[in-house]
Amino acid sequence: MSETVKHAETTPEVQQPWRELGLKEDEYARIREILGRRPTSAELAMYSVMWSEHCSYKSSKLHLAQFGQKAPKTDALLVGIGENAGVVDIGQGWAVTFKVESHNHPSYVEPYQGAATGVGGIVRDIMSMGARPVAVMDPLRFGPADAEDTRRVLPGVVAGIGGYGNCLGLPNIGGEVVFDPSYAGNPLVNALCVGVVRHEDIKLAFASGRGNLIVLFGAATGGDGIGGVSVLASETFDDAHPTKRPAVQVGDPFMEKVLIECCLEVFAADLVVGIQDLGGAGLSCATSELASAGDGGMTVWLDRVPLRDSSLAPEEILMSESQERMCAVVEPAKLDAFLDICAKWDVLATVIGEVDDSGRLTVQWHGDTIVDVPPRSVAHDGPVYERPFARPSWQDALQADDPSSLPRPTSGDELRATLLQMVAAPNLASKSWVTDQYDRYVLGNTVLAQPEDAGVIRVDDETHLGVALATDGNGRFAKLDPYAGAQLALSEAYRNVAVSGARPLAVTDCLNFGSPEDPDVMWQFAEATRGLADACLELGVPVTGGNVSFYNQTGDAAINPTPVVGVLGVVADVRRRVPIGFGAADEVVLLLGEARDELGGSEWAHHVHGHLGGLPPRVDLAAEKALGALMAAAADDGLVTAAHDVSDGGLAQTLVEMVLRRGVGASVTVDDVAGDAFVALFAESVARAVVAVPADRVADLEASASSYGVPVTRLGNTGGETLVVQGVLTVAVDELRAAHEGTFPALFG
Amino acid sequence: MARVVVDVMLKPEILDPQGKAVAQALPRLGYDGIAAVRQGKRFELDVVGEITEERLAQIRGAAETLLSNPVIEDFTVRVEDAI
Amino acid sequence: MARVVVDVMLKPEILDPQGKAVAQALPRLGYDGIAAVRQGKRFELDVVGEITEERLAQIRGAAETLLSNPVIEDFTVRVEDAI
Amino acid sequence: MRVGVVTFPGSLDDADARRAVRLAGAEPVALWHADADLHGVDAVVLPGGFSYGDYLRCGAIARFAPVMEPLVEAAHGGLPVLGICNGFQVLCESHLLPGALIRNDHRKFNCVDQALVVESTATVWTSGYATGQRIVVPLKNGEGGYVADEKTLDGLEAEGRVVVRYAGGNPNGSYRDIAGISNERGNVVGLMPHPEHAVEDLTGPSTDGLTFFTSALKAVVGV
Ligand SMILES: Nc1ncnc2c1ncn2[C@@H]1O[C@H](COP(=O)(O)OP(=O)(O)O)[C@@H](O)[C@H]1O
Ligand SMILES: [Mg+2]
Repeated sequence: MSETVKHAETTPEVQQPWRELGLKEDEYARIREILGRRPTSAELAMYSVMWSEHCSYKSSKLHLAQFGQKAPKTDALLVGIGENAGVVDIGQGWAVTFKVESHNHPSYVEPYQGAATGVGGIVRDIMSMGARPVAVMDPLRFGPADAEDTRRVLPGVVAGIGGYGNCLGLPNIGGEVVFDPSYAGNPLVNALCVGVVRHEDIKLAFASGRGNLIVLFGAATGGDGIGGVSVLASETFDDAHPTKRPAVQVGDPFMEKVLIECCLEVFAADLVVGIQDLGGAGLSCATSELASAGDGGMTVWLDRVPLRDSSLAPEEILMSESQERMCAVVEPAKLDAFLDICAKWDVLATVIGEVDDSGRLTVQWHGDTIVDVPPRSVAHDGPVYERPFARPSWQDALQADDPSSLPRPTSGDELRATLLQMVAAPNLASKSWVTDQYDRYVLGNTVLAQPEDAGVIRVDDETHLGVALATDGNGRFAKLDPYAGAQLALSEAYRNVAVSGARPLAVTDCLNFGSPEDPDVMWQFAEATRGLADACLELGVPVTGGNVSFYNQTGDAAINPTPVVGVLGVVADVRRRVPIGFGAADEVVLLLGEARDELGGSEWAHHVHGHLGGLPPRVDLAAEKALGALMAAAADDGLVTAAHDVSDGGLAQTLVEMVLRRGVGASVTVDDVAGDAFVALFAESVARAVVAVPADRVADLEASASSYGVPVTRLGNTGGETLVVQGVLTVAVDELRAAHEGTFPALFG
Repeated sequence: MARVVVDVMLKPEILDPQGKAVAQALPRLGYDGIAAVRQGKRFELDVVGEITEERLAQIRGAAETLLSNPVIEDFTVRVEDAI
Repeated sequence: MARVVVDVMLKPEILDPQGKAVAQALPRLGYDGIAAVRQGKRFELDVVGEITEERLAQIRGAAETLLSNPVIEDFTVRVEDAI
Repeated sequence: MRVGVVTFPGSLDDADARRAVRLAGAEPVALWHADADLHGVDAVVLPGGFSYGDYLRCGAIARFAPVMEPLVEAAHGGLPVLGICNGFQVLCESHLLPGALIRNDHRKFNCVDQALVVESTATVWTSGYATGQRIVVPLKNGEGGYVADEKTLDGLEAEGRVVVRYAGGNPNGSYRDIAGISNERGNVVGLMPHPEHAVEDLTGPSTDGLTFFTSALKAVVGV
């Protein structure tokens, strides 16, 4: 039997393993104060997981508040930060919800299942807003491409993301694959999902209405992800605690697929009052959040929860992170209809609780009360830390070590060799080995997907309304200057969305950092959040939600600070989307924006010299905004047939990718781009894009560019089977392709 | 030549969606009385030469590193017979 | 309760990409002397009650119609032990 | 013409198949796996996806769905049936088509724009193509390797029942580059590539796939 509240009341002196559960002394004291007695073992379990870094954001909360405080004025935000995911109005009664989340550590332990369940989790977040998930993306970071461990982790992660996402029937429309030694032992597996919903169908996670029922539906509950709590469960019981608890969670994508269909039918029939996914902290989180967002209280009969493993103790059931489960709040009169739909999809559904007006969350176990708490105290009133932070002692030296002393290629032969070396670099090489393992066609609404700048999804067949999404994040830039680095991540994602012909609307972010207990890391975090919030304000795109992942480090060595930023844009007519590839010969190739001698943190310095130092490219949000406005107008007017932003690898990489996409060559001159050919080709200055324009529209584009204040440089023309940089180098398209596409197969088979 | 069989099964505490799907399909086809199904892998290795203790130890090594994923799976190795 | 094991293997004449991949990976990891590898499936069925000839015949039926595809696979059924 | 599209739990491309049917000028009818009735449709598409998670074997569990009973009977009677990807696997498991689909030889899921050659136009679903016509449609699967014994393969070739073959390289180890086959009568066709994903310029690599659906429409309605 589990410990009852009564028992806890009469035995205040019992020693409890709060420290083993990760609570601090003052936190435990606060729990006792809130309850006016010592917690039961089940209560202790609940508080300990809900007050963990992962669930309570105790180290990051203060900093994240800026996203709200500095939020730009916008009418587009229908649901902001704090819900399962933000919801953005895209017009015509449509809204979209999107969010990126991390599943880093589990993916290191068991790459396939870790990544798979990462996708599963973020998809449920989107479903809990009442939306139909329509696409996923996967920003990934690994150690060096040729490291033994990367060969273990990357194929497993990719197969897991594909295995789960493909089986759900969600097109994968983009992501990132980045290698850097700092991620060895700490790969980053972030997953983004986007969903679509009509305004009137948006659902929120709250349990209101006395007498309404709490229905748990989906998979049965097993002992997944409850390592810590098992300690507690075994301490509390006299009988030895029997079965082992699984070290990793295994996903069942088929279960999740039927869960999606089941939810959509339930939503369509208007059968739920509120809905909540079960993710981290399982039922503890779902019940306390539902109850505290509602207007009363809630009673849960925990013994009714269907179990996969009958040996689970109540503490463990409360904590279990078994996948593919949801919780709904259903009016009694609608229960039968709800259960019928679940039965149709073969989805297990059980009434496990009821909304009441007690103002308390109580949990019953075979007639005994084992939890009796104010729900808010569990879900929202967790501890908040003001972690100390300080600019690292090494930051100045790092910034002083700029790349100007690195030997640069000068002759045509050297530049040609550098170009071929760069297009084959793991960070710049073709990612098809990865993306060909993902279904990008399913649902039939994918207008653009990898390797395009942004993924574009049609939302409405009739009106051609659509959305565009891109994610970016450059850990090297953020290491050099976390404030600027976060802004550059936003800047790049914003640009990717804009050049595809979309109007950027809103932001989600996944902040991947080392230990917040290290003042250096905490400074990086503080700077990055401040930078991102400031830039969002300036670009007019609010942060709608996201995720923080701390403790990505091995020993004292933290990963490069890696804010991954996802930008969502709206495309009024997806038929006007702009692809990256040159499509026809004899079109004019133009560069929009300005190049500077900016190579700090560049892919060239990294790949050719293994160098990281100096300052990242200068942030120029005004120029980014102007470029975005110009591109939107150009797409509307059909002025450009192709557009591709300039980022990692510089102009050279942009041109190569535009040529390779459809095998249409180009001949350009870079004489007017920058002082010398090397800087012109490899500098990574922001707010730039290359466009292809039919000859008779060049004047229109130039006029438009000048009205937006965007500098234009004529580069040359499309056509032929080579990429020619006049007076510098000539490479056949086939040779470029071999270099660009050979890297991943050679590394990963 | 001898045959060595390596059976690899998910650890009992790990969810087995495949086994679950089979277990649910059986009664629909009229096969009742099966309480649970677990689905795993069976490897048949044709080993050249005689099976010595040393060879077997080697094969156990391969089973642990390549044929199974020790994080979620258990395995057994046994000599089937000469072929 | 008793356990019945159904082993399902691809017919010898059908290409087995997974077995082939394992066979190729083994020498790379330093495991030599393995002439061929085939990878198949192992099902563990927990059967309620006693195993009669009739039950076994039923399970063979399930193995033939559901657990294996006779076009490409062979199967064997055996009673492992009481559990 | 009314074309039924069956949804099994885990079907994914059912909505796409219905869209393709609509774009071809026919009326799509959603059929549910648990419904033992074809609702009088004039043809049926078994769509792609992961029916029952593709656990056990692709198509193995779906084959026993209630809807399959009338479907198999009707197919023997000449009802046009198109099985795409998972649908092809279901048709093989149901023995409406010979052979089986196994794990790709490279053991990875593979999503690519695939070139195909239409080898047989003597089926309900391919009559609108020219023999030897090269088309490009998406291919996306983990278990798309077509296998059968030599005798079966020789028989298929001799009877002109290889409907589409992979061109420009074999993507998955399929015997004799076979991408799709038909039954003797030519009313039942199964293929791994996805013609329903190549029906609009906006969302597909081509519109080459549409002809599968217009062919059937023509065969049934005679327009
Ligand atoms: N893990 C991944 N999953 C899906 N798509 C990816 C992944 N990695 C890269 N891509 C896609 O490959 C293309 C090139 O990636 P990248 O060079 O990072 O783009 P960009 O520089 O425009 O941000 C983009 O379309 C991107 O979405
Ligand atoms: Mg880009």
